[in-house]
This record gives sequence, structure tokens and C-alpha cells, in this order.
Amino acid sequence: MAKNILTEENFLRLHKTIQLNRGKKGALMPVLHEAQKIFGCIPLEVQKRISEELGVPLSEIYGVVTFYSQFTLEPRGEYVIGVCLGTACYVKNAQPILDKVAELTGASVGGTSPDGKFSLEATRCIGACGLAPVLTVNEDVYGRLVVGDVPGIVAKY
Amino acid sequence: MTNSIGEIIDADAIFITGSNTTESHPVIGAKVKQAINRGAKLIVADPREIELAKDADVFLQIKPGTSIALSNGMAHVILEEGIEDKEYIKANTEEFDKFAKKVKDYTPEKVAEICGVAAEDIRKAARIYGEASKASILYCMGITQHHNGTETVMSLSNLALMTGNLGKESTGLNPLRGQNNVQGACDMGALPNVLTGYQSVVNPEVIEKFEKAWNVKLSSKPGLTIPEAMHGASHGDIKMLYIFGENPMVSDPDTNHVRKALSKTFLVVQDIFLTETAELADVVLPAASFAEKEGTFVNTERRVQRVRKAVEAPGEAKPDWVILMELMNVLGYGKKYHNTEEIFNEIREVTPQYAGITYERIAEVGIQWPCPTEDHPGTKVLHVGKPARGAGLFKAVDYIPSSEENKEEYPYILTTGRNLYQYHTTTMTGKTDGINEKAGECYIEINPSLAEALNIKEGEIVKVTSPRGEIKTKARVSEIVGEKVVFIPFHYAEGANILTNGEELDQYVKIPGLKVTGVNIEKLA
Amino acid sequence: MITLKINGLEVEAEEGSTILEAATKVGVKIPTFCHDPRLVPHGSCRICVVELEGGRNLPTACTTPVAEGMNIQTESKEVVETRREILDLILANHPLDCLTCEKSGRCTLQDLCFKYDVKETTHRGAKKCHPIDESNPFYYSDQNKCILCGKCVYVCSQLQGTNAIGFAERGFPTHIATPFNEGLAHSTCVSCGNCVSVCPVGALMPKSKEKFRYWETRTVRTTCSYCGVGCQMDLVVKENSVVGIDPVMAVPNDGLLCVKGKFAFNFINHPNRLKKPLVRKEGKLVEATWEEAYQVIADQINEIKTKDGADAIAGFSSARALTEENYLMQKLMRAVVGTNNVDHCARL
Amino acid sequence: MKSIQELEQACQRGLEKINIRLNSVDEKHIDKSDEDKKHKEKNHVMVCGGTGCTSSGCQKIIGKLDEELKKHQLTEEIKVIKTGCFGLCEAGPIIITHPDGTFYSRVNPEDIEKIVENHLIEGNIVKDLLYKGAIKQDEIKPFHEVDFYKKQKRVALRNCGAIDPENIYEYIALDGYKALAKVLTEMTPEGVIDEMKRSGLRGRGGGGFPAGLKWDFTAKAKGDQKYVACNADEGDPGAFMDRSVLEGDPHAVIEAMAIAAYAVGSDMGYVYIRAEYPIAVSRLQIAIDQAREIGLLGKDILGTGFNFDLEIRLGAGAFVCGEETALINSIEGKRGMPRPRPPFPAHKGIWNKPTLLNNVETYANVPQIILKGADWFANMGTEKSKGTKVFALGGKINNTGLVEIAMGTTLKEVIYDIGGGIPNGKKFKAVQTGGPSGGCIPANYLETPIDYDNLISLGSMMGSGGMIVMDEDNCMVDIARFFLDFTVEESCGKCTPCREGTKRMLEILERIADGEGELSDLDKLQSMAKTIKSASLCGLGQTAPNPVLSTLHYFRHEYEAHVKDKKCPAGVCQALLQYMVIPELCKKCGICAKKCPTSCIDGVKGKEVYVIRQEDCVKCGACMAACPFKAIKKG
Repeated sequence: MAKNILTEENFLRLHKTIQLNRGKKGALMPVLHEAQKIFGCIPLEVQKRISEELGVPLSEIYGVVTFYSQFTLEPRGEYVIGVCLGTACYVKNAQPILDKVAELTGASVGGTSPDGKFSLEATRCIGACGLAPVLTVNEDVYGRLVVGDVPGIVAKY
Repeated sequence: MTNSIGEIIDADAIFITGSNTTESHPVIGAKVKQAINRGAKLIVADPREIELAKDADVFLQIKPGTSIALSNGMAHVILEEGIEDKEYIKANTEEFDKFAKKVKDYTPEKVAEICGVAAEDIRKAARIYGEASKASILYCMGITQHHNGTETVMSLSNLALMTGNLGKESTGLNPLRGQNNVQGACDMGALPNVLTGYQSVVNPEVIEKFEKAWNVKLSSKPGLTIPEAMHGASHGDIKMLYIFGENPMVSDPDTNHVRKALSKTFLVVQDIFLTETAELADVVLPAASFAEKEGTFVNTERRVQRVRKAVEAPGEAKPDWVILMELMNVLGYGKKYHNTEEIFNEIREVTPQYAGITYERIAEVGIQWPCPTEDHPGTKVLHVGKPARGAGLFKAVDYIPSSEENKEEYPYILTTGRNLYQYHTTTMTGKTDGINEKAGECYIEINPSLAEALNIKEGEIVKVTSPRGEIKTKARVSEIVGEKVVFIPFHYAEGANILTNGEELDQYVKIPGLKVTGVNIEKLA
Repeated sequence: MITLKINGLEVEAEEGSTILEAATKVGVKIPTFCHDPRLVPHGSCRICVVELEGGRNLPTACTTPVAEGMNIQTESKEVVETRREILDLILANHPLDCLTCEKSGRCTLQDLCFKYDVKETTHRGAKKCHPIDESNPFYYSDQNKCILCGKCVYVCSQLQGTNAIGFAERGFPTHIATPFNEGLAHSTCVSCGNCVSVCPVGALMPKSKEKFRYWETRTVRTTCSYCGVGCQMDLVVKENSVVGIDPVMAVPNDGLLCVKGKFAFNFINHPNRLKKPLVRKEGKLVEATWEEAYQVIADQINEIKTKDGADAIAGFSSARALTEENYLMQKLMRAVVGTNNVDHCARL
Repeated sequence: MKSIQELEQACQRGLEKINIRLNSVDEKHIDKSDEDKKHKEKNHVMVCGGTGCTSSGCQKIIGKLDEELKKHQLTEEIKVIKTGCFGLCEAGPIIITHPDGTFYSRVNPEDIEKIVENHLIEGNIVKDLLYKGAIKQDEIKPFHEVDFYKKQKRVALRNCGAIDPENIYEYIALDGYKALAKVLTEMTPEGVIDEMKRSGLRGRGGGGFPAGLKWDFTAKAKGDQKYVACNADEGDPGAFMDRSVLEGDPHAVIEAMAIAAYAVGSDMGYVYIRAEYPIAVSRLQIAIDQAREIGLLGKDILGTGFNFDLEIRLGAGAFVCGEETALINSIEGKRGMPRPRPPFPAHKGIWNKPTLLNNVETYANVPQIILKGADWFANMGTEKSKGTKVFALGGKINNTGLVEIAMGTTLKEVIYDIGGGIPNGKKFKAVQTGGPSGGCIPANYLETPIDYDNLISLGSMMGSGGMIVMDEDNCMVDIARFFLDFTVEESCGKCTPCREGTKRMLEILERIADGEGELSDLDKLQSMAKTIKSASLCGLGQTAPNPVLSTLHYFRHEYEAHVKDKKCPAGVCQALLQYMVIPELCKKCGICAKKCPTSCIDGVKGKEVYVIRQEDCVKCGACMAACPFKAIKKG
């Protein structure tokens, strides 16, 4: 189902970002952030292109991409569900909510559902502790949840 | 090398020309990369986009054989921008004006035309080399193996002299000697025109000195170089050839001519394996390998270093020095040596540069000649203060194309060289499976547009012909070579040297133009 | 100069030098895994921790610069306990197969567990299980034995400049990998083996032809017989065969080698080595005695000298042979044969 | 802006515009007489635009407000301003109207019509929408009089909620950039450093290292290029004060970094923000662009010849990048793996150049220390911990939000007087401070005045200020396991004790939580913790065992319950739970049996009481949820 993200158009946008950042020191991180936005992930072909144009060894780029949780190697699901497991949320039992979402979407924590529709992540604290426990679906945020609310939310997507 | 390997790391700018350093001298290649990590600027001039080209600030993919034009072009820019070292020129050099006048007409635009690179890159390269406080030139056979090899080296020394990059740490003119003891062989006078320490055979005092040392009559008539001897053999002037530790049937140009020459003479070959050359021999003598004998090698930075025996030689093989000594005794020269240290001490007596070096002193760390006395620490950097000759001599040299170029039926330029895995004629490296897995067979690198024009696919067998012969080899379609240039590594029998020209030699040192050969390429039916 | 105390011993040390350097200078041994004098100290393994009087934690000797009046204990109770715990933790994620592991006898982990009496791990839990990377013809990479000291990565990037391998992932799953775990053969690895030479355990090992134990071998220091760099190397010898080669930390190569120097030594004990003199009889090369061979050569030389003169003979010496041998070759041609027709392949 | 005078005029002009809000902010206050007449503006409606309130739809609220005001053609008299976070996230989305200071909470778009018509037009406040704390027996209190705010001392959060963060002139109106002007024209770099030292300000990131000293080291370090960096990684879960400062008052941080740059001799700064704070990133970028536009950043600032510029660098999801040297490696585009120290960043920081690295909250205090003087700051707080500290109160607490109190305030005051105590009548068990590096403090230490050293002596630490309250339903073993799980996930993997040690500690805790723990495990945890703390390379490893050590210390009985009795007193650890049918309540209806996924409930419908077979029960709790008669209990 993964639609072909490695289009020429995307690589052109990547090229522009690299040209913009080439001179700057520590350019790799901003470029990787852009690449993650453009492609939805940073696969081998993209890392190779960045390595050639930015002059950073491929092994170093692979090390950086696999270090930070925001960068992914494979495309994620259409909807990325993030259940916050910050302490404030965890203490107000976010764990059962996470288990429920996993159960309903068929996506394991950190994985993507077989139909590629949902990716499920246990995210770090996103700073909305006033709404604990919190769940995000791409940009939308749902706060002050109980396990019962989960089916309603998942059904919406 | 005028300087030492360790200094490369502290250079501000490194100009690598005619050397695929990371493949031919890998550990020096690593030091160049360490220098770059510390911020050094790198200029690379080579017909192939070698691995180091990616790290270079300026990469000049020049046409083979056009190095003199490039050097003169860079000199032109350095003078034009006034970044030459005026005090150094005034105090330490001769004939600068003649040189300055010569390079006047080597404008970047004109040189760009000859070399096939952008004029702006020539300016950039010149600026980097000129403005650096410590700039080091590294070069190898890519500079010397031309019909005008010697003058090409002189064109590089002009650059070093005019910018004062001599006699200082991390500078200098540094030929990367290709083999483990080629420096030692030259030092020992295994050359037709000099005895040990480059003492000329035509100098009567030298002849007298050696005659006294060896109490024997000596000829002062300069002998033949290998190409001349090969020529002589094929014409019957040379009746006997004694070849030890070499495999001309693969390493020398024009293999067919070499075969003809060797077959006509009484041939003695002394080696560790039955090489292609040994198969033609009348007498083959089994020798010990480097791990089976004590002695010394001299590396590219003039450092005399110990070689030690680890295992016994197989069967009846003997160390080469034992064979040579025993043969001399059979021929009536009674001198006996019990070990190589005795030979070394004899060398020290007749070779000023080696006088201060002893086995004991180099037990831990080798010493770099010249080392005149036993308390002398050896010489890291040559030409300190003033050039050894008293004054650096500028040489106004012109770029002259090789006769191999622009030939009707052989329109493409073949250049030869090494790859990382094999060494010379694969006699030693070819015995390790991993090496053959990585680089077991011959190939020809062809530029994609040329391959397309000739409808040649990657991996296809093609026919390559030159006036000397033809070979069939596997095509490797790659951007590494330019449009009209092809590359074949010379390691493999029935390979590059079937095609190369053994006649067009450098007038001074008789080195063949192995880097430029006119060839034609045809798709096999 | 800084004065400090190590195990009660007064020590003088350069400003800016580390505790490890100061200790080594006075012969005090401090265990290390991830230290290499050529690399920027990165303090990953922590086995070199020492006790600093008044210090909050145990500083690592390899990274901490000396300071005036320091009072250091390198084998105090707390230090030994901490090292035992670190070894315990390493063993918890390391296969205990010293009986068949080729590194046995030369493995720093094995030596330190012996020194600090760490028989086995007291932890049980998840263990690494990566496939062994056999794709390189000269050496293999077994990530399950890796203790993540990082030296192979830093040698490959800081010294060799090839950047073939790097750290992948984070935390407990961290491992050394080629990009996308595609294997060494698909990486930029040039098989120089410099990583193999610095690996303190059996994670990176040459594919030796012959099985051998290090205690059965002796080493002979020599100079490499391939290119003109003149790398210093130790031949590892078992009975009469060379079974391995290690770089030497000395001028001019400072512990580096290349693929040929490190791995292409098979020619030495190769069966096809020439073992007896051969003389051509009726067009075929047949074995002969030395005396016979010498006589044939001597006769030829004398015959040609009288008929055509010494200059009809030419000798090619060898840039691969010893300095002393080149001297004798040109002496043979000049003093004995009587011609200057002697040259060698400086031109190739 | 080419001179101090221009800044002064802008400040005056700005003050007139926002004067209407000033009655509620304690210091600056101009009497209303003549200014008011000139201005037709009658009210300012402040809508909280923090992350929490934005997710609860404050954008829709603003849209509705504009729509309503347009309908009543009141857009001239009444201005709607989106501000930063007010701090009381529990009450979000929040609206505060000026000049009266009415405090509406949990507002949703439908309420807007009522607020506009009844309150803004007719002038009587909509009582039922008021924040519960803002009304006591019909007596309405303005927001700054409400208990939550009254006991606070807002220094770092001073402008949050008071200004529109995306309009630099509102910041200037409240003496913004005056401190920078004072520094550039009247003070020497040494003078600034001395002021910082005398103020006694210590690092708010968690370490508590005296800021003045750090500035001094960086200033004295030799280097052709120096950098000033701001640590906005805020990785501690449950801490969100840096977010609020950056969303509410980014200018203060920019001004402070400029002052720091002047003091240490730098002209280039970086702000390293975690990628999980998109709003903070955009607000800071706007503030930087605006500052650059009007000459308060970039070349020749205020015509004094001082240059300083600022760049944002995004984190990418790595808690360890809150550690200073890992942060530096991350800015350099590398894996966030810490470097050995020494050399300290003050000597060899970003690209091995001297770098001053301070936390957002540390910087937020600087402008006021310069303007009001070191002594003003020093007489707040305790003997060794000066000034105020912002705490992110969360977990089982009524008033989740940001609490800025003077150092020395007791835990009790923060949790009960300001925090509003524990909801649902549950009993307080412990408060966790310092995040994954901190510890859990039981009830009997609630009287402890908060400062760096007291918290450390209790086995916890200040950390960035996360304060998570836990009640009887939280299991301490589970909390320790949660924090270990976090550090194992976030360890950078470079050094052996942390990479391998935390994993083994976690596995032991998991075994205990699963009822397979032994008593010897408790001592094992103790001895391992010692090694990990003393031998790890960086702060993460050195403090990772703290949550375990402090829960072991104060709540050993819970561990022993899990190990000896295989029981989880708080009923959290799944494996130790037992679901049992209460015979006398069971109506034998059989619903539970139907619901049970592993059908391990036996019984005869209508005749026999149902019984759960413990060995097959997977503790999913479906039966308990389904039983209409509450006849199944968990214990």
C-alpha cells in the first residue's frame, strides 16, 4: 500500500533544502527534519542522496536517523496515533488507553497496522499535562480521556 | 620524498597529482584524510575521479599527459596574483626569469583547453596552493610514466620553489615510491649510470674509489636501462639476461616485444614463484621471501628499516644475497659474507648517506638518510635553509603531446595503473583468495557515454587494440573516467601491457609512457 | 609539571596529560577497553574508573586530566567492586564461548575477568542475537560479542577516513552496523582491517586459514613487502607458518595497515613456492642441484664475455628485494661480470 | 531601532496600548484619568493560546469571539488577544477579560455568545462560567486574587498571559529590552557577570550550578569565536514550564541570551528546542524575526556596535539531549551521545569553541535581575537557593498547571494551598520531583521547604521542576519500573553501566511486578545502583537509579509485599491481581462468564454462584466491568 514517495518532485524539494543548508554548520539535522516531512520517512535512497550532496558519510547519517525517535526508516501509517506516556499521563492511567488503541487498530506499539492505516506510538510528554491523559492523531489532540472514549476516537478515522 | 609521511597531517594544503593515494599508498591516503579532517585544503589532479576526488576542494579531471600544462597554468596564476614567495626566489633560486617568461603564455584559458578542465578551477587550485603557508605536493607514476616524465617533475618543482614550499615541515616535493624497496634499490646503484649513493660511473674519482674498495677493475661506460636492454636483446646485441625479483612479461610495456626479446637470450630468473617470465627462463633459481631473511628495506621517506626472518624458506630456496654471493664465488670473486649486516657495513663504507646508519641504531625505529655519522639523527626534511644544490634551479619546460595521441585508428587514450587489492603482477597478492574475490580479473573502465556510443553493456567482453597488440577484457562502465579516456589496471597477464608503447621513452631516464597509449575499442560480434 | 599521588606514589606529569598517562609512566597498570592513544578519548567502557580523594563519582582515568595534588587509588575496594560489576554487566550480554572463540588468550575481557575473578554473570535477561556478517572475504563481524567500546568506528572515521561503519539505534539495542545492515561487502569498507586490529574482544576477527591459539605463536617485527610506505608490522608465527599479521604502533604507520599488508600474506607458505633450482634441458625446465645451476650460469657468462664482451650481458635487480641484495646484484654485474648494464623496475 | 531613546518611546507607546490590562499586574500602573479618554478601547479579552488550551480548541473560541464582536460592531472597543499559557492548565481553555480581570475557565465556543452579550455589552459577569476558585459565596475575585495565583511569585512567568507573544511591542511596553539597553550602555561585561553572581541565581535545568560562575568561566575561556546556547529540550516527562515561557514570553529568553552574549563575548546563539513543541518553536521564531527587524538582534544592536544573532535548532526526540554535551553534539548534527568532561562546554562546547549553556527558565530570570538588581533577586528564596522556581504540578492533583513559588515554600503549600489537594478524596501517597533523575517523597516530608539541597538530601532532586503527585492508587514499584523503562528507552547506549545496567535493573523490577521477584533482588538493585551512579559517563546514567533507590528507601514495604506476599497493595501490577466473585452479591446471571475472553468463569445460570478459575484468568478485568451488580472485586 505504501504509495511511491520517492518521486522526482520530492527529491527536487530535498535538493532545494540541502542547497539552502549546505553552507551552514551542523546542517544534517535541519535537512533530516525536512526530509522526514517531505517523504514521511528517511529510507536508504534518501539518505544516500543527502550523503552525496551534503558530504556526510552514509554510516553517520544512518546512525543519526536510527538514534532520534522522530526520524523513521519506513513510511508510517496514514494516521499516526500518539498516546502520551509522560509521567502525568501515566499516573492517570494512560497505559490501559494505549493497550485499548493497540487492540482496536491492530497496530503494535511502535509499529503500523497491517493495512498501513494506523501507526501507534507511545510518545514522550508533549507538554499538555493539564489535559492528562492525552492522545494525538496526527495534528488533532484529545485530552482528559478514559478508556471508554477510545473506540469513539478511533472510529472517526 | 623531500619531507616525511608524518608531516602530511599538519599541511595546510595538499596537492595530489598523478597518485591514486588511497589505493596505491593506503596508509598515506589515510593520513591525507586525517589532514582534511583537521581542515587542510586538498587539490586533486588525475584523469580518473579517484576516491580522494570526493574529499577535494578542487578536482581537476585533466586529460592524461597534460600535467606540464597544468603546472605552468598554476604558475601563471600564482605570478599573476603575486602570491609567489619573492624572498625565497631571490635568495635560493636560479633562472627564475626564463621560467616566468615561459609560463606567461600558459594562460588559464589556454591550459583549460589543453587539459579539458575549467579555467576557474585552475585559478582556484593555484590560489589554494599559493596562499597556503605549508603546502605539500604528493605525486606518483601518474606524473613520471610519460614520454616527458622528467620535465613534468621539474614543472612541479618549479611550483614548490616559486612558493617557498621546500625545506620546511609539511611542504616539499614528495614522490610516493611505489614499491617496498625501490628507494633502496636506487640508493644501492642498481641503475646503469650510478653506483651506490648516486655516485656517477663517469666520475673517475668514483670509479677509483670503488675499484679500491672492491679491488677490481671497473667500467666507466654507463650501461643500458631495462627498456634499452630489452631493445638490445630483441636485436641480438644482448645475449644474456639475469632477472631477479621481477616479472617483465606482465609489468613491462609491449609484452609481445618482451616475449620476443627474452626468448632470444640466455635467461636466468631468480624469484619465489614460477612467474610468466620464469616460464621462459633457461635457469630458474628459488629465492626466499621477505619473511625468510634478515635485512633492510628503505621506504618512500628515505627511512632504512629492518626486515626480520620469521620462518624457514621452503625446500632448497635461499635468500637472494646468498645466491648472488655463491654465484660471485663460482665466478672467482672470493668475498664471503656471513650475514646481511656485514654487507650493510660494506655499503656504509662506500655510501656517504648511509655512513651513520647501523643495524643496532635501527633496531627499534628506522633512520632517514642522509645520515653521515653514527651520532647523526637522520634527516626528516631535505633542502632545509637552502636547496642542497646551493640554489633551486627553475626549469622552463613546455607541454608536448605524446605521439600516442590523436591517432586516426586509435582514437581513445588508455591510461594504466593499480587497484587497491592486487600488487604489481599479482605474484604475491594473487595467492590470497579474498584478493582474487575482490579483484581477480582484468577489466577496462569505459565512460557511460562512450559505452553507449559503442553499444557496450556493463560486464560485456570487448576487444581493445593498439599498434602493439590486442586483448579481450571485461567492460566496466563507470563515471570514474572521462569521455575519451579508458583505464586498464596493469596487474593482469594478457592485460594492459600488451597494448602499451615500450619505445617512446623519456629522454633523461628512459621511462616508458605507460600512462598514455592510443587504443581502439570494438564490441565483440 | 603537575605533582600528584597514585596509589601513594608521588608522580610528576605534564599539564593536560591524563591520569592514565601519568599512571602508565610510573608502571601502574589501569585496565582499559576503549582507550587508544591515537583517538580522541571518549570514555565509553568505564572500566578504567579510579578513586579520586574528595571526588563525587569515580572518574575515568583515560579522560580526566591530572591536577595538582590529586590523590588517586587505582585498585581501591570501591574501584574493584565497580569494575567487577561492569564486567558482570558485559558478560550478561556476551556469549561465554571462550573454549572455541579464536580470540581466547588475547581477549581483554577474558583477561580482566580472570584478574577480577568474574566467573560468570549474575544477571539473566535479554541478550543480543545479531546474524554474523561474513560478507567480507578477509574478516567477519560478530555483533553478539561486541562490547560497544566504539574503537572500530572511531578508527574507521578518525584515522582511516573510510566511515564504513557506525553506531546504529540507541540504548540497549545499540550496535555497530553498516548502513541499513546491508553487510560489509555492500559498504564503503576497503578491508584495511584496522578495525579488526583494535577490537579488544572477538567481535571482529580475521578469517584465518589455520586454526591457532595465541599462546602457540610468537611475533616477529618486520617491514611490509608491498608498497613504499614501509609499514611496521608483526608477523604472527606458529611453528613454521605465518598465521596472521598485526600492525605496530610506530613510525611511519602508527598502527595502521591496508588490506594487502594485513591479509595478503598467503604467498609465504604457499605450496607453489619454488623449492629447487630448475635448468632447461631439451626445452623443458627440470630440477637440478645448486652446483649444476651455478655452473651453467657461470659457463654462459664466461662464454659470452669472451665472445661478445661483458656489455652483452644485462642484469635486472629488484625493488622488492633487500637493500643488501640490490648492492650485491650491482656488484655482481660491475665487479664480476664487468658491465654497467644493471637496472631495476623503478619505472613501474 | 537605532538608539535607547527610540526604545524608550516605543515602550511609552506600547504602554498606552496595553495599559488597560495593567491594573491586574502588580508593579507598573498608570492612573487611568486622561490616558483612557484618548483611547476608545473599553476591554481586552485575553484568550490562552498555550499547547493545552490550543488542543482544546482555543482557536475556535477566538474565531467565535471575532464573529460575535463583528456582529455587534464592537471590534474597535474590544480587542481579542491570544496570549501564552496562564499556567492553570486544569482550567483550560481560559479567557480573562480586562480591566476587570474576570477569570472564565473550561470555555467552549457555545459560551462565547453569552460572554459577549451579558458581560462585555451589558457588563454583568456570567457566573456559571467562572473558574471555580474565582467565586466564593457570590463574591467574584479577579484572576490574580484567586488562590492558585495569589500565593505564587511570578518572575519567570511574569509576562505569560499578560502579553501577546507574537507582538514584540507588548513585551517592550513592559520594560522589554530595557535590561539589554542598560547592559549595553551602562555596564561592563564583568559588571554583568558580577551582578549574576551576587544574585545567587542557580541553573534551573536541574543541576543547580551557579549561573554567575558558569558565565565567568565562559567569559574567561580563550577563543576566537564563542557561543551562547539555550537548553529548551525539556525532556523531563511531566515538565512543561520551558514550553510555557517560550509560548508566552519568548522575548525574555532572547533578551537574556543577548545579555549573556555581551557578558561572555559572543556574537552567535543557538536555542535547542525539542521537536515536540511546534507552537513554542513558531512563537520563538516570530519573536526572533521581529527582534531582528527592529534592530534588537543582528548587527549594531541599538546603535551600540554590539552584534548578536540567534538561530533555532530542533531536537528530534531524544531525552539525553537535555544533557549539555549531548545537546552540543546534536546541534553539530551528530548522535546525541555525551562527551567526557572536562573539557567543560565553557572551554570546549559547540564546534569545540567556548559555549555558555543555560536552561530557558534560568535565562527568563536574567532581564529582571539586571533591571531590579541582584539584591532584589537575592532576598527571595532560601540561604543557598535564591529566587523563585517554576514547578509543573501534575498527576493526581486538582489544579494541574504551572506554579512559580519563591524557594523555601514547602511542598505542602504547593500541593494543597496552590494545587488544591488530591481529587476524588483519595489519600496522598508521594510526590515525585526531578523526573527520571529524581525520587518520590512520602507524606511525612511534606513540610520540607523546597530548595536544591533539601530535595537532594531526601534522595530526590530539583530537576527541571516536574512535580507529579501520586495517591493511594499508584503503586511505587510500578512507578519505579515506569521511570526505569523510560531511562532504558532513552539511554544513549554509549557507556556500559547505563546501557547494560539500567536494562538489568528494569528486568528485575519487571520480575518483581510479575510476582517472580526474590528478596535478594532488592539488595541486587541497591548494589547495581551504586555502580551505575558512580561509573556512568553523564547525568542520565548517574541519576537513573534514583527513582528505584528512593522508592526502595521510603516504600520498602510495597516491594516486600510484591515479593513475599505476591500482592500489589495499590492494585496496579496486573500479574498480582486477583479477580474474585463476591458470593453474596452474585445474582448468578452469567453475564461475566459470557464476557470472559478465556471463558474461565464456571457456574450454572440461575442456580449456582459463579467462580473464576484463577490459573486461567488473564486479569483483563472484562468481567468486573460487565457485572451490573458490582459482584466482582479486584484485590
